[in-house]
Amino acid sequence: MSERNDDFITYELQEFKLFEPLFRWARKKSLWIVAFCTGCGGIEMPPLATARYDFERFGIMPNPAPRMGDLFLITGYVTPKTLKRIIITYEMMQDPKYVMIHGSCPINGGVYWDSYNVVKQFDKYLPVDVAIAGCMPRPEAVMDGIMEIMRKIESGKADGWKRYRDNYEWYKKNQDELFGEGWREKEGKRWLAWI
Amino acid sequence: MIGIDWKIVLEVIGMLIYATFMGFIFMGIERKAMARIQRRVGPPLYQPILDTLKLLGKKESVSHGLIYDFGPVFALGATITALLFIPIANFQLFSSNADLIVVAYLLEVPMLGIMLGAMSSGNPYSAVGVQRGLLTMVAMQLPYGLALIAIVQHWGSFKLSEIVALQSVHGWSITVPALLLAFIVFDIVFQAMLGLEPFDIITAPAEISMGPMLEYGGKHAALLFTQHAVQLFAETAFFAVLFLGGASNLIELLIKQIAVLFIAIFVASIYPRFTIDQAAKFFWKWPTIIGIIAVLLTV
Amino acid sequence: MNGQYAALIIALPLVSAFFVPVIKAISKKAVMPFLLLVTLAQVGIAGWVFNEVYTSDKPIIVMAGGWRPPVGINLYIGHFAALFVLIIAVISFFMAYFSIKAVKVEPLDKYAMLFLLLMLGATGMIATGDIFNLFVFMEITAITAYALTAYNKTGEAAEASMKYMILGGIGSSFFLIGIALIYGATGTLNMAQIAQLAGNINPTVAQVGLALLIFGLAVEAELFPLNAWAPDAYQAAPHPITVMFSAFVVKAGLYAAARLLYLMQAVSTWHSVLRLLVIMAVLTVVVAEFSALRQRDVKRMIAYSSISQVGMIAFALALGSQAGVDAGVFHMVNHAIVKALLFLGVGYVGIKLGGTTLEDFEGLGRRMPLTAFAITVGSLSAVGIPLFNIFWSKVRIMLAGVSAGYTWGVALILGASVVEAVYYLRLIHRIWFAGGGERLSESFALGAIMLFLVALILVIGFYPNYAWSLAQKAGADIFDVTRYVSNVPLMGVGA
Amino acid sequence: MINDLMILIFAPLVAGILAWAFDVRGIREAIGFIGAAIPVVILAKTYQTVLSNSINYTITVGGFKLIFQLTALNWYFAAVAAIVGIAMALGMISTSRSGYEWLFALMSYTGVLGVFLSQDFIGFFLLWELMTFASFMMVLRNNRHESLKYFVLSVIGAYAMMLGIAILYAKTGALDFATIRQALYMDLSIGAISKGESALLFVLFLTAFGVKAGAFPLHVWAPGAYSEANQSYTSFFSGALSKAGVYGILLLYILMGAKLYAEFGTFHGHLTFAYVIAWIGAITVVVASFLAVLQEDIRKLFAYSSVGQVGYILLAFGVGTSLGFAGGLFHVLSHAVFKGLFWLVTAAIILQTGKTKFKDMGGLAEKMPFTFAMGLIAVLSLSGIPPMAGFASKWLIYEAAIQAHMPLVAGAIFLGSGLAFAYVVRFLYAVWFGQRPSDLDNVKEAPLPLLIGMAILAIPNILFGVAPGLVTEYINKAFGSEIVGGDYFKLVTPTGTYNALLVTIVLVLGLAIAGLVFLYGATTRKIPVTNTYQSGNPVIEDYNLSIRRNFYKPLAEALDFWLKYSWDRFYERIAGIAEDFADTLRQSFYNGNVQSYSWYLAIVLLILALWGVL
Amino acid sequence: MDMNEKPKVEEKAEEVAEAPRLPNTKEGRLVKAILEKAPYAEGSIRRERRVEFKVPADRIHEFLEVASEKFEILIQITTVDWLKEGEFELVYQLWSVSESVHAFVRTRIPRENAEMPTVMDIWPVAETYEREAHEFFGIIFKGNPRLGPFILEPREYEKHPFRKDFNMIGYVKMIYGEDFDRYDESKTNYVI
Repeated sequence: MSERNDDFITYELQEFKLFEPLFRWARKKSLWIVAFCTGCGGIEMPPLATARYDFERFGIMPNPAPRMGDLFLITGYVTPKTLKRIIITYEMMQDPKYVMIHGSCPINGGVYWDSYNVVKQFDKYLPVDVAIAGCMPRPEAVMDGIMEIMRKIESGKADGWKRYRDNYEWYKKNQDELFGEGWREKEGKRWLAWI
Repeated sequence: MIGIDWKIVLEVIGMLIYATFMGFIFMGIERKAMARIQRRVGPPLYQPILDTLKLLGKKESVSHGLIYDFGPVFALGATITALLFIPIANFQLFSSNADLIVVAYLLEVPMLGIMLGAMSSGNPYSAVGVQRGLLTMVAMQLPYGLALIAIVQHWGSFKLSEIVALQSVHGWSITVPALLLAFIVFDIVFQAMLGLEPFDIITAPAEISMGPMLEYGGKHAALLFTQHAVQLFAETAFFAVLFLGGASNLIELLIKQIAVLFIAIFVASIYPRFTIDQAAKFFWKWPTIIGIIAVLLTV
Repeated sequence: MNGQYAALIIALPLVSAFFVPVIKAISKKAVMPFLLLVTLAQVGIAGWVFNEVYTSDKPIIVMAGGWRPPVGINLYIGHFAALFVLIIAVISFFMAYFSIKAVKVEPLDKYAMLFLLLMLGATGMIATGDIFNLFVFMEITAITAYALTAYNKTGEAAEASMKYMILGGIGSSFFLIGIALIYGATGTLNMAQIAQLAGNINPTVAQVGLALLIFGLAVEAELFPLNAWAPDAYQAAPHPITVMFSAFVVKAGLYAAARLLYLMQAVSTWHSVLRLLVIMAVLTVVVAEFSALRQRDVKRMIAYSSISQVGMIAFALALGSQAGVDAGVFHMVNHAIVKALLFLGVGYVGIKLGGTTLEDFEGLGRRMPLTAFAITVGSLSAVGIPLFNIFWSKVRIMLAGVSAGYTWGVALILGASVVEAVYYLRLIHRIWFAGGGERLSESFALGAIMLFLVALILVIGFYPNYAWSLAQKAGADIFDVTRYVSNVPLMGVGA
Repeated sequence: MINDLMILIFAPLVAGILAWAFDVRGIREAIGFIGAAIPVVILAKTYQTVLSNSINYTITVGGFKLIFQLTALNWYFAAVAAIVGIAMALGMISTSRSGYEWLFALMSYTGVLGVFLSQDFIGFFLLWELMTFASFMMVLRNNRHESLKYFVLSVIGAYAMMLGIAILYAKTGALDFATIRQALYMDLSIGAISKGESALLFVLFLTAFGVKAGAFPLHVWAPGAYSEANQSYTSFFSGALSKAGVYGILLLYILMGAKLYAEFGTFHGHLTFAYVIAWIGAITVVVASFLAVLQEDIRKLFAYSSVGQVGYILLAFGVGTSLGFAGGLFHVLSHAVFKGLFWLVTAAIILQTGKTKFKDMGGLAEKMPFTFAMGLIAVLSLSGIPPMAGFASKWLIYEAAIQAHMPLVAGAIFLGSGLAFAYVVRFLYAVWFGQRPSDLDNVKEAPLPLLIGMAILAIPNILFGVAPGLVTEYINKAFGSEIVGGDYFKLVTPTGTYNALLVTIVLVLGLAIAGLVFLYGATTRKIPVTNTYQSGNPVIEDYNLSIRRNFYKPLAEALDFWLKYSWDRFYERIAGIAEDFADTLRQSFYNGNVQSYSWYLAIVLLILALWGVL
Repeated sequence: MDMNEKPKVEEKAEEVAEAPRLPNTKEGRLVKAILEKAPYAEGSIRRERRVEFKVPADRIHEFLEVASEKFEILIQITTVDWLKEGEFELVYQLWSVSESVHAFVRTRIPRENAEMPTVMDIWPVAETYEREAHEFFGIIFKGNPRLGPFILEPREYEKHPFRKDFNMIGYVKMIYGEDFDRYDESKTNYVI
């Protein structure tokens, strides 16, 4: 299964010459969050949607489908089991996609620095655009992070997805090193008994 | 063959652009009103246009096969057709060539387009979404039909333009008591057609993550959003034409459409979601009984 | 003058029946071929008589000993009699050949003698013009029938023939009392003269006399309460004899009843007797059909079906209208052919596979295709499927029935024939689509007979005009009593 | 003596017998096809003459005068049967296994043509029985129970008709339609037929035609019979044979219409007897559609669906107005065409995959593209999507029903068409889309003759969809009065218009616009079915990604109150009771001891004696 | 998973004295009733609605059957790894719906190839807890059909990571390699 998955790398992207500035403005003003809350930060996101902070003002809408979403929030410690799901969902998202990690755990393992079950450095496996420090940053910090993402999109620097495509081998090597070769097939078979 | 007279072609193109734009604005109003009810600031009115542009601007596009692409295209095409057969304000467009039943059926057809695409995506969540969408449509068919029959029997004609003319002479349909009942029934059915709150089991975000539209991304989702916009405009116009006596000019039609929209929004922001068999049982209980009464009164 | 040769149809079987012991003395094996020869001759004579009657369109009157009626006994071979004598002869010829194959039980000469006497009795009942002579021939038929039923020497056969004997005996004795009453009232035994004098007999005597006559013949003609002996007799008798029973023995009884019924038209309470007969006929059809529904033995099932079809003929004849009688006669002809084919087929299967239960018929289509095809065509036509012969007569009967005002009767008969369709088609499914087996060899001659009967069915089915015209003439012969009376040269004694 | 009509009617039968005789694979297909093609040729030849006057042909058989007549009306029905017949023949070329099937398929073809053309009751009854028997033999081969259920019900219907014919014969003394019609018309004044008798006649004929058309209480045989027979024959079975029942109802109107009107008057402005037929049709539509939605077997689904669609035609005739007849006749054509197409598609699927249950099918769209395209056309037509023939006829029926102030009946049609939409999409999903089971990977496209058959049935779907005027103009000629106005592409009724061509053009334009928007975006990349979002779980080939079993479970739960009652079980119980009664009757009467037999004789003598005295 | 993993060591000594004079509260009566039926066990009342029992390892199954009449629900099977005493301490936490009392039933089993009879026959839910205990501590429950791999990654099968003697740091260094070495402070003297 894993080798078939690489064709999204070889597929050449669509370059909109004429409407690029318009699309960039639209991408900035309408970020859809893929509702994939890992770790303890998931509970931090709903306050953003409430009346006090209301990220919908900026056109941000939580959207459960990865195909439509473009902002991927990693909101807490990432275990290898969850990382597999994150990688698969990330690859399903369509291209100008951005990753934002909350809290210190994805950055450097944080509190679980010595645990066998927590990924120490998220950035090795998936490209990260914005990282927000703090052991679960407050909503204001998250809003600031979102502002940061918007500024990066505006200036064109939010190129996490480009980095993932360019050096996909490196990322793939790290992933296979952690999970072992052809881990998608093995994982699928493992859960077959449960379905 | 009808000679291509340029007046109609211009009118059609103008109407399409106007309808799409106003459709997006209606979706914006819908989201803004819901936000304001929850005391939130809410997105700008043109937010749906932004969303659609963003989706259209995606650099990558994925497809599960020919029918997966054909689904949204067919849905948008059918909705545009339905729109062009409704007499909008003073523009006659093609409404002289088709009557109530044809338009009612054309408004049903986009459902098939979406279902076609969703089914061919091979995702169980979208299959459950398709199943619920169809059951809702089946459930609402009887009251929907009864409401339409009540109108036709009262005004005695199927042609929409004729109904509008009669209403302008004898006053709006809702002034007639029997048709008021039909208005209520049609309003409940309208809620299900748009997939708003009490009956949004089709795209139940929490349960099956966007239902049928789960596998749609990039330009396919953009197509579906434009289809939803045009459908919103077409259905509100249809509602206005049937019950609120159509409009002589666009602004009057716009006011009526927004009034209808607000009824739907207020109902949507209050009610929790029906499960699918509750929805079916509900539709076959109260709306059908009211519909039968309305129909018997007008015969 | 040549009319006198017609008497041969009675004389030939009688004489040859008594020659059988002589032939046996010469050589045991010659008995059956002799039987075959006699029946062949009978067919020739009957064919000549049929041709004679239908071309000259006048009945042949044969006076016994030159005495003119009402003193002498006369044979009245009208259109009906000519037709049916030919049918009896042909079927007896076929059965004679079938007996060579089917009957293995030892005293073959006894069998041959009884066979000929049975044929004689039936022919006589149909041809006679004198009621006492009718009684004599009826007795001959009945007694040979009792004997032949018991011929297989099994316990079941003995019990069946005992039942047949008791019921037959009671029936024929009351028939004799009837004749006595009629003879006492009219002073004559000749049917034509009775028809003339029927008007002025004292009504109650005529009524009771007619009723007893019909009752006697009804036992022979298997009407509802009286046909309890029939299913056992059909099943127990050897296969060729069952064919003869259902093909013409029962029909002779029916014909006699119809003839007497229509002779006594002038009797005042005639219509009430008719209504009673109609009720009994409808009940026969319904009860027989329902009893056949869950039969395990195919031969008994077809026996029940034959009883119900005979009931339908009785219903038609008892309607009291020309259309009814024509339909009844047409159905008689069709039924004779179809039941002959069916019983022949089932009998042949019984011999080849040693039993006629439903299990034996499993996958017959592969084992004995020709017989299976014959049985399928037979049962399809018995059900009344269009392109076969019984369809036309059934339609005629229904139309006549309703025109005569018996709508409820027709409705019941139609309901019963739905039941008939069910069990026949179950049989067909079992034959063709269930089970299998290797192919057995089938005798060529029997196959030819079966194919001839199948061809006959299909011809009448596809183009029934000729058969219908025959039936109409025969029907007129029974119904039109005035013409019957005018044909018989009475001496005018004691008018 | 040999004239067109005789060839038209008996050619298929002769061909059938020949095909059964020469039971060699190549020859019998050719003979069978020729047999099915002859009627089409003759009908095409006689089209011109039929419009002006009628062709007659009479033969006397067994004392009955059988009259066959080809007028504009029964030319229409015969043409519908011919189209479906030729498609069936093509289908049978690839799916039939023995001469047996050719014989009885063509025999039923003769039966149907004869029924449509005959002008007297005996010919009508003879060919009706022949048709029933032939179709029964087709089903008997595969399943005894279903075929017996079918045969018993249709024989009860046929014998009810026989009783009706006999009563009419007794009352009017005639058998051919013209004189009966005349006699019944004059009978209005004389009153020879009482109210009770005409009610009895109406009920008898209604049962007879109701069984064949599969009306509500008598529809029980349809699912079993349609699914057990050879599938390409079922396209003819449900396409043309059910039309015989509907033609009968039309006949009822022609013969006894005036009499029934005089006897039963009107109810709320509709003819009472017509109102009864309309409601039977409406109930059939709703019940059959609900049952069709809940089916698990592809054949059963289409069986119930065709019962429902014939319910539409009954309903249209029940409306009683001339527009109702026009709608009904149009729906006869469109139903025959799209239902025939559906059955041929099913035949192709079953032939290639060998599966009949929805749960083992799926993802066949890539493997059988042409069959899928034909299936899609049939789906669009059945669910009544505007550019298709199905919509035009359904639109006419709506107009008629609502115009004749039958609101609840029109409501039933709405519900019926919604349900039709649901079960048709269920078929699409379960068979064509979704994940393909591993054992269906080497499925090939259907054989050529079957494909041609499907194409033949698909063309009229589109042709009469875009230009419904062709059919309505012919129907106007058949009825002689201008019922549905408008030219070839536009239907105009007193209260509504439907311009089919314009709708098609605008739909194409809309698709073009949407296509433009679609092409503007990034070029699409095809991905396998396992690349779907299962909340991040890795999906491998042997996950079951599609819901093919009980797709409409919630609807079944919502309806469980109604699903408890089934007419099928009710009839089975009656059959059981009848059989037990028969057995007890036999035991009680033929109980084998001579004493009771002689008692019976004594009883009869007693009756005779009493009779004498009374 | 292991909520109250470390009971206070010092509290164990004085418990024996308190056994005879149980207060006449609801919990007291409950413990007295169970102790009569199971003399080999010792029961005490920690506080209102909290009761404790200590049961020798071999009689645990019998005791639990006795306790199951009163205590209908098995909430959790917790394992404590006393490395120094070389023993596992299994704590069966029961909840009585009728009296709404929470009971802790403690047993001690030796650490090497620890064996325990399964309690699935009393409470079927025990299967999950026993699998978890087996996966993380390596205790073999006789009679539990599905003891195999449960929720850990394939890499950690049969490694029983929660045992005190499991070399966590070495294992993590082996998996995450260089990005784990980014920290320099030594691990020995940290106190959580």
